[in-house]
Parts: sequence; C-alpha cells; structure tokens
Amino acid sequence: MRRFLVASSVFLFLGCGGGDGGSGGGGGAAAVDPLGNASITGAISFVGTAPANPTIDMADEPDCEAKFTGTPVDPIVTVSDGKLANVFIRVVGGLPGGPYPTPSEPARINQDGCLYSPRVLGAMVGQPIEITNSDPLLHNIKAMPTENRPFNISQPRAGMTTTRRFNTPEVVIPLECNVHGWMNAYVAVVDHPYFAVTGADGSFTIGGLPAGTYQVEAWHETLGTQSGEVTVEADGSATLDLTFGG
Amino acid sequence: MADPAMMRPPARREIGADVYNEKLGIWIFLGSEVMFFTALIGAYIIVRFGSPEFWALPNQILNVPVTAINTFLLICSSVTMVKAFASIQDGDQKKLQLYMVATVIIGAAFVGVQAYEYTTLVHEGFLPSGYAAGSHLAELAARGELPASVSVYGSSFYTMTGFHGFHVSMGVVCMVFVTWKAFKGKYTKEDHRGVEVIGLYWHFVDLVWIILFTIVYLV
Amino acid sequence: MSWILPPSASTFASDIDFLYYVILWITGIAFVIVEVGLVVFIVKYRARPGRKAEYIQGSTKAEVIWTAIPAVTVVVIGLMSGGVWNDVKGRNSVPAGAIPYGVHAQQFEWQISYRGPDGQLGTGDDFTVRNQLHIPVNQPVVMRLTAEDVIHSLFIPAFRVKQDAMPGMTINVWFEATRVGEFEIACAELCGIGHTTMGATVTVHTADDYQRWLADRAAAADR
Amino acid sequence: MATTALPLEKTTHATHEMSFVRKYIFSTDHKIIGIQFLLMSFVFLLFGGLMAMMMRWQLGFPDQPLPAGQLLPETMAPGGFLLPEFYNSLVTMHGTIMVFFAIMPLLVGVFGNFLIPLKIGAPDMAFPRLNMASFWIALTAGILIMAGFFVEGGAAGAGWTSYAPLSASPEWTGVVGGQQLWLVSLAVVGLASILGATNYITTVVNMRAPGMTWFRLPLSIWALFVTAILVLLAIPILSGAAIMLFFDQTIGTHFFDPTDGGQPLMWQHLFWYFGHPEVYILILPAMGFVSDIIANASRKPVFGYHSMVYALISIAFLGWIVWGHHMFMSGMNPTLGMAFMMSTMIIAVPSAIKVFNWMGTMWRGNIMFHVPMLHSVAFVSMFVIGGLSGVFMASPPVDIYFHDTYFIVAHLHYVLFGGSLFAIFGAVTFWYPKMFGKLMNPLLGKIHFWLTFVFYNLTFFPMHNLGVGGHMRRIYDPSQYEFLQPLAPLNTFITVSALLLFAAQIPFAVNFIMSWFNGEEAGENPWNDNGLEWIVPSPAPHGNFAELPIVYRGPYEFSSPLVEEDFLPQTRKLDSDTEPAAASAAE
Repeated sequence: MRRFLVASSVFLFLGCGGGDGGSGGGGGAAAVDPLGNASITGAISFVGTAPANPTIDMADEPDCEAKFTGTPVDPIVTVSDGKLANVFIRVVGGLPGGPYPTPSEPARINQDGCLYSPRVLGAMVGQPIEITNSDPLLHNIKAMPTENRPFNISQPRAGMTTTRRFNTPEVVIPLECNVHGWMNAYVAVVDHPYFAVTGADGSFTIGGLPAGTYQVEAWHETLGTQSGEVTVEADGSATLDLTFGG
Repeated sequence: MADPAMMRPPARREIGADVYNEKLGIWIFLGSEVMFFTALIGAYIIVRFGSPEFWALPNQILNVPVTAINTFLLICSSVTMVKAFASIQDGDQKKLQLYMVATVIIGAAFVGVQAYEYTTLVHEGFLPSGYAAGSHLAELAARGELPASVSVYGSSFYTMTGFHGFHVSMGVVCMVFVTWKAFKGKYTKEDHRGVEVIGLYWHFVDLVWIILFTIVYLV
Repeated sequence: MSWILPPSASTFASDIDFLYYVILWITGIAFVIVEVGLVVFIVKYRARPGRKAEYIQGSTKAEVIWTAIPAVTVVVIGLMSGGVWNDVKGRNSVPAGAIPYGVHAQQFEWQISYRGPDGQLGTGDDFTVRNQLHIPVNQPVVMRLTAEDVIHSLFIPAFRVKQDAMPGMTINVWFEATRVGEFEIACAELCGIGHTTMGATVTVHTADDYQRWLADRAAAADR
Repeated sequence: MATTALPLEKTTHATHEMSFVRKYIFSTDHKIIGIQFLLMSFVFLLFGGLMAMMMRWQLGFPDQPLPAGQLLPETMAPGGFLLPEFYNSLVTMHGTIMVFFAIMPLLVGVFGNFLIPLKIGAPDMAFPRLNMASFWIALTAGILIMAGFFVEGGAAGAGWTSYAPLSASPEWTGVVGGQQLWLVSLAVVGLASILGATNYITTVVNMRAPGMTWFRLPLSIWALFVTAILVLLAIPILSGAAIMLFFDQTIGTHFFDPTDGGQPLMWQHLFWYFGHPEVYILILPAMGFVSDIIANASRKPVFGYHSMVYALISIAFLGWIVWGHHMFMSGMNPTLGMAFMMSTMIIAVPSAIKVFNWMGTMWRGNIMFHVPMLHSVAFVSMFVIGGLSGVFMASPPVDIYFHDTYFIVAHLHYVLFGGSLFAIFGAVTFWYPKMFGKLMNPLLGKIHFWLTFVFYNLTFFPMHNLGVGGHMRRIYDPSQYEFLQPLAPLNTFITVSALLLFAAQIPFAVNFIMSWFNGEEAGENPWNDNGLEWIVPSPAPHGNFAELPIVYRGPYEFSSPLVEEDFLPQTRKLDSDTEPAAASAAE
C-alpha cells in the first residue's frame, strides 16, 4: 500500500504517464535464447481428501451459466486421480545470474463463463499480460499486488482485451472481479523464464535450463508451498515430484 | 510610501469601513481563515466524539510541557509584535527593527520547536497514520498501556498542528520581508501599514494556537 | 414523458405517491401562473413607440402577498412531509415483528443473509444469497443494511425504498410488500467501476411459497 | 453632465505605455483580468460540454461507438466504446469543471472583476496585483485538474461530490493520481476564489464613489458582494475537507476511513456545508445581472429594490443551514432530516419573492427585447422550473424516490444552465460593448438564443420524466435494468437534443469572435442604461473614469417623471440634487 501511495503521489505524475505501467524492456527479443537444454519435469500430487469446492450461484448471469452443463463450481482445489492442478512451480535457487530477456509473446488470461482461465498464470517481469473478456457482460479486473502498481479496470464488452505489465517480481498477485465476487485468479511474476503451472494432470515441465542443481518451489493458493531440490545434467532431464495435502 | 493619507480609507469615497484597504482586506481574509480552521476543528470534534477510544491521555504520547513552553514563546512573539507596532506609531525606527527581529526569531523558534516535536514523535512511532509498526509506542499499545490504535488521533494531531505550523511559517516569511523593509526605513510614524497588517495576521495565528493547544494537547 | 409514478407495491408507497402528486399539482399551478404571467407581460407590455413605462418603485402590499402565499404553501408541504417521513424513516418506525434480513453491500454485489432455523439473524446458521432477496407478502420486513467498502444505496423503485449503505454503520430499512412478484433492486449511489451492474432482484412470495423457498434454501446451504 | 471636476486619486494606471505582456497577459487592470477569466471559462465550458456530449452518447446510443471515439486512447474508449471508468471520470470532471472552472469564474471571476469597479465608480480593485494572482492561480488549478486525464488511472471518478470512502483510496475506483490532482486543484482554485472574494468585498466596502450609498448599489453589485461573502466563508471549508482527503490518500491519515476510526459521513457534512452556499454562489450573481437587464429592458425601476436586497441577504444566511437536504438518504439522523427540511422549505421563499419582483418589474413596462433581455426572460422562466422542481426533493419522503435520480439532474441543470448560463449569455451580450467597444450581432444573438432555448428544454425537461421513471443518475448503462428499458427511447431523444444544443452554441462562438473584430461600434451607452459603467468610453479605458464620478441616485431610475428621456444616469445632477458629503470631503 505504501508503495502504491508513494508511487502515485501527485508530484510524480509527470514521470509515470502512459497507460500500461511501464516499458516492456527488451521487447525485441522474439525467441528467448535458452541457456541450456536441460529440463525438469514432474507431477504434483495431492494426498488425502480434497476439500469440497463451493458451487457458484450464477442465476443472475444467465450468459455465464449457459456455458456450464452442470452447476458451476469454483475450482479452488482441483484434484484428479490424486494430481493437483493450478500449482505454480518456479526455480528459486541455483540459477546463473540474469537478466533474462523478456518475451514479447504475451501471457494470456481469459474471463470465460464468469471464471478466469487459467486460474493461475505465470509471467516474466515486463512480459505483456493480455486480459480478455469472452463474456457478453461487464467484468472489472482488480489487481492487488504489494510490490507492483495495482490497477482496477473494466471490460464491458465481449472480445475486449487489455494488456498490462508487472515490472517487479511478485509471487503472487491476486486478480479479482468485483461484479462477480467469486472470480479469483493469481498472476505469478518472476524475473526469469524457469517456471510452470500444472495442468489438469498435475504435470509440469521447466525447460531450457543449463546443467546444475536447482531449488524449486511450488505454490498453491490455499495449500501453501512445497519445495524440493533437483540436479540436471546438460541436455538431460530430471524428475521432481512434490506432494501437497495429507 | 510616506503618504499619511495611506493609513486612512481612500479619500473621497463613501464611508464603508473606517479603515484603509489593506487593513480591511486582512480582516476579511482572516474571516476566511477562521472558516478554514473551523473545518479542521469541526472534523476533529466529529472524529473524536465518534471514535473516543482512539485518543490517548494528554501526557501519554505528546510532550505537553515542551509545547506549553512553545505556546509561551508564541505569546511572547505576539507581545513583541505589539511592541513593534507601538514603536513605529511613535516613529521609533530602531525599536521597530529590534522588535521585528525579536518577533521573527521567536516565530522561527516556535517552528523549530514544532519540528523537533514532530521528529521526536515520529521517532517514537507516532505517525499521521497511527503507530509505526514495531515502534516503542506500538509496543506500549500491545501491552495495553496505550490505545490499541491512535490512527485518527495521529491524523488530527498532525493535520491541525501542521496547518497551524504552516501558517506560522508563512507569517515568519512575510515578517522577514517586513523586517527587511523596516531596516530600509520604509515605515514611518505616518504610514506603517505593513507592520499593522502582519501584526493582525500574527495575533490571529497566535489565537488559533491557543485554541489548538487547548483542544489538542490539554483536553 | 410521463408524470405518473410507476406502479407501487409497498404499504407506504401510496403515502409517498400522494405527497408527490400534491407537490406536482401545487408546483404545476405555480408554474402555469408564472409562465402565463410572463407571456402575458411580454405581449402586453412590449415596447411600442411613443409610450413610456410607468414609473413604479414597488408595492409593499403586493410583496407581502407574494411572500406570504409561498411561505404558507411550503410550510404546509413541510408539515405533510414530516408526518410521512416519520412513518417511513423515523427512528421508531420499524414495526414490531418485522422479519430481519442482512443486506451487505459491496463492490458490486448485494449479499443478502437470511435467518437460519434458529430464527436469529447474525448467528452461524444464517445463509447468504447473492443478489436475491426473497420476502413474504403483507409482512413487514427490515433490512439491516451495511456496506463493505464504499457507500452504496439500496434502491427498490417499486417499494419507494432508498437508503444509503454506509461503511461502519448498520441502518434499518423496513417496508412491507403488498404484491406478489419480482421487483428490481438497484444501487443508486455511484460506487465505482461496476456501479451500473449492481442490480439485484426482490421476489415477493405468498406466505406458503416463502416457507417452501426458505426450506429449500436452508437445505441447500446445509449440503 | 454637471459634475464637479475633481482630480482622481493616484493610480498605477497613469501611464499607458506598458508592454503588451504587462497590458494583456500579466495585467493588473480589472477589466483585462475579467476578460482573461472570460476566455478561460469559455474554454472550460467547451471542455465540460464535450464531456457531457460523450456521456450523452453513451446513454443514448450505447451500442454504437462514439463518433471519432477511436481517437481516444485504449484506457478511455477502446474501439470508440466508452469504458465505465472513463464514464465515471466524465461524470466527475463534467460536474467539477462546470461548477469550478466555468460557471463560477464566469459569474464571479468575469463579472465580479469587470463590473464592480466600473459600477461603483472606482478606478480599479482595491488590490490589483492580488487580482492578477487570483487569475493565474485559477488557471493553474484548471490545468492541474485537466492533467488528470493524462495520468495513469485517468481523471477523478468519484463524482463531483467525491464521497468518501470511494474517493479516499485508489483501490475502489482504479483512479490513482487523478483523484489527487482533483483535490489539489480544488484547494488551489479555492485559494484563487478566496483572494478574489477578499478583493471584491474590500472594493465594494471601501471604494464606492461619493454618493454611491449601499442602497444605490445596482443589484448586480449587491449580488456579487453577497456572493463574495459566501465564497469567502464557504470555500475554506472545501479546502479543509479536500486537504484531509488528500492526506488520507497520500500520507495515510484516516479521517474518512471507517475501518480505522474515521467518519465517511463527515465528508458529506463538510462537502455540503460548503456545497449549499456554493449553490447560491452559482445563482446569486446571475440573479443580480438579470435584475439589471430586466429593469433596463422594461424601462422601469426594479420592483421592490429593497426587498430584492433583503432576499439576497436572507438567502445568504439561510444557505448555511440547509446543507442536510442533500443527505436525507445518507443515514443521517432522520430527526435532523426534519429540521433540514423546514429550513429548506423556508429558503424557497426569498427565491419566490425575487421571481415575483422580476415579473413586477416587467409589469406596465415598455419592454425592449434585445438579446440580453431574451436571455433574462429565459432565466426567469427556467429558474422557476428549477426552483419548483426543488420542492420535490425538499420533501424528504418524496426525496426517497427522487434522490440520486435524473430528477435531480434535471433540477440542477434547470438552475445551473437554465438559470446561471442563460444569465451569463445575457450578461456577456449586455456588457460586451463595454468590454470590447463593439456590439454583438443581434441576429446571430437571436438565432443562438432561440436554438439554445428550444434544445435546452428538449434536453433537460424530459430528464424530469426519466427521474419519475426511477432512472438513477451517474449510471453507465441503463439497459442493465428492466424497469429502465422503456425509458431508452427518451434517453436517445435527450441525446439528440443535447447534441443539437451543443451545436447551437456555434452561433454564439462565431458572434463572440466576429463581433470583436467586425462588430458595430457601440458608443458609450448603447442600452441607454443608468449605471456608472456607461458614462465612460467603450471599451472602458485604464483607470476607468477620467474624473471622479459623483452619484446622485439609484441605478434604476428609468422612465422617471423628472426627465424627458426614459433613463436617468446615476451621475446626472438635477437641480434638486445635493452634493453627497463624501464628494467634498477633505483630501
């Protein structure tokens, strides 16, 4: 909050013009030159009984409700066959010093059926984040970072896109829609390209690594963090499985 | 400058207020200032009655003795201001200069003491937003020796005393200008409008302080 | 271009509407008098060559008359208004036995809480429904109106209900619906980006239907 | 003109050899400053009008992109469709700009400056340099507030009333620097207003020409004087509130933060304690100008001059105890609401007196319909509507339904546009000759008047009906609500009318600019008026009066039986007149 206030102080307004919160930095880097060819793969498991996800009463938003066959559910903890989706995994230690070029390809997040898709999004510092509205109604997107500049914008029509950037690493930045109080998403911003989000099968791959020993941390919105260490050979692949819950 | 008519209302005009323009103007301007401080004091009263649990006892956070001395200083500066005005009414340039310098110094001293007070309070952890996290005062509050939060107390304290301090500072700046003119001998027994006008402003600021000191520090 | 208020559906709405029509008639008559007077004067006293205006400074008698008439009129309107105001919003106007609901306004939703089986509002077995208020007909109800973040305003046009929801305050808003059906709730106080979408519905049930709905909902909340 | 020639007091205007910059840019001449305010206000009037057009487009044609809207940046109107946050900024900035940077400077800044010294027979304001500072401070504030559109998060978006806590944190609106700029700008323009008011009051009290007693002052000057007192006492309340809100946003104070001991309702009390006197600041000068113009055009004395003055003064007093009627729905104690209702009902009476007295002035007159008079008659008839519609909101139970609907939008525009702005058009046309030495073209003036009058009513009158239908104000998309859907065609109709109303201002702009260069030479007294400003050349020279004017009577001696002509200037000495005491007072 303090940063927010200081940054937005009236005396600084000349210095912070422009709509989307700063320059892209290295925007020309179309393809990121990998430092190596090694990769870490693995799966995130969940043991025990997964907490029930709440159902969402979308009676007020027929346009959204129509996109679901059954009762819409808020996918907070999504487990299938013991594998956990929507976990953000990143390398936290062992990397050679950066800086790493910023991808110009945007990270995309969509509002579809009054839910965010994906629910967890990874992005690099300065990478464009493209927010799309696929619903024929108004969503507002309120980002509540602590290290970055917050914003609160709206998309009143279907098909609208807005591009924003975050310029400071922050895991994670919550996004919410206040028109639909159940809508939550999380954007994780890191200063290197070695991160991944698990899919429905709980699997992930972090590629392009040079040989080395890495500390890895996995984050889930309600289950907290897990970490592990893994060593990969040059051009090799290593497996790291982590487990939540229990 | 030395036109004796200048201390009277404009010649050959309908009688309005029986004073010269600058004096009338400063009275009118002070009317506006009264309303400004009314807004601040009114807000203080509303917030304080609405959230009395946010206020510490007079001596718990604020250093009342130091401020009492400061109040005395400001009253003294009003006295020297009166003396300065009386001197030039008698046409005594030397005494005017002496008392103007004294008023400037005492006024500046008041601002200095206030700056010192602010520094100390901030250091102890009393901010416009309440306690500073991890500060001495926050620890006392955690032990229950002070109110759990003093947020609006801090807000009112710094806003009210801060704006008064701002007025004093502006007054000092204007008085430096008047003093400079006094040293150049621009004021005479017949025409000393600048001294009277700044004097009126200064007494007003003094009066506001006595009210603020009472309601912010003593009650 | 209608001057008729939309159909109403609450007990005190007719009092408010009556007052509105009284004021509409009074102001309408005053409007016609003044505008017709102006037009007549414009035509009758338009400049004609060789004519001189009459040198008139004023007339105390006329001025007393046109001071007294508006003064009496507005005081009468004031007294009439005072009575209705007291019945609708007065400190002690909430009828005894009114069913309480929690209405919590936040950007940009109305969270409406219902009493659970224990018959008390504000206990653990309450359940909350977004943007839907269900009430029984012909039964006084009272909203315990609160706000989460900024000022919102609970506006139910058909019931002639409006009340700002003020953060940090709980304000009681009572009414009694007289017709079964669905009515709209709107937010009447600018509350941010999504202000325009901050609508909700109030469904007025017959007493039996209401009990049935309540039981269904309570069961759903239990699951 | 049998005046005793007396030397003027020393003024700084003795020399005429000033550089262009000193004469027209950093001028201390009250007339030049008045014209500077006039040009500044017209620019802001245009800005405010454009904002209104954008809002109307959104309400009238929500499914079509704003024409040329693609020129606006993505953060305002992607693809030409307005974003809700931009709409909120427009709502806020339209109100703020119109109140503080258009109507208020037009009424007080322009005519207060231009008319007061001329009409009371003074060579200039009491404090000319303060006067110049006032203009430049106001202009700075205007630039600051417009800068809000160019900073991240856009311009302030919490309404011109900026109710806390919505306005207190960027979290709630998405507006970051814009709200702070708004607050700083209001504090700065407040300073300009206070300096101006100090100047006006001092000038009126101390600088009146010999014989210009209080009850010989024109009503325009009375109105400006009373307004200046209201400005002086009301604006600092807003400054104080704005500063507290600014501190809430920047240094973390909690005045309006309900989660930490603050009182959000306090903002409303402070704002409206300023805000209701402000409402009268925005109408009293207009009443004054209209009184002058109606008397002139009817060739009759103002009916009940004294009661007109007392009505002004009583409005100024009562204006301080009615602020709560803006807050009937706010959660304020309902018993307090009753008290505010009664005081509000009472304040309607002096306004009614004024309306009847204007009609009394026209009664048995010999009315000329020059363009200023057309605007003045429109003022009276529109102000009546605005006043009467106020009675609905003054009745708290009816206000339950009408609060924050288009009914109030209609009401306030009937007072501010139908009232103040018509009076301003009238006053600009009336005093244009004295400002520029030329008459405005009467044909263009009449075209402008009739188009404005017609489309103005077509725009704002149906808003009453929107309000009767329950249409909330400040909403971006009424189609969200079923009960508002039948009103959609009316919204479209209003939008079309509003666009035409905007276009109807073109003849005025053309007239204003063309007449400046090519207008008919006005001569000293084109309207055969009695005021002191009409005895000096047009445009009025520096220092105004070549010799000290001496006043023998009030300003409204039209069709006096004492003289042949149908007007009798205040300075014309008849055999029966005696010299005022001040004229012969010792040096």
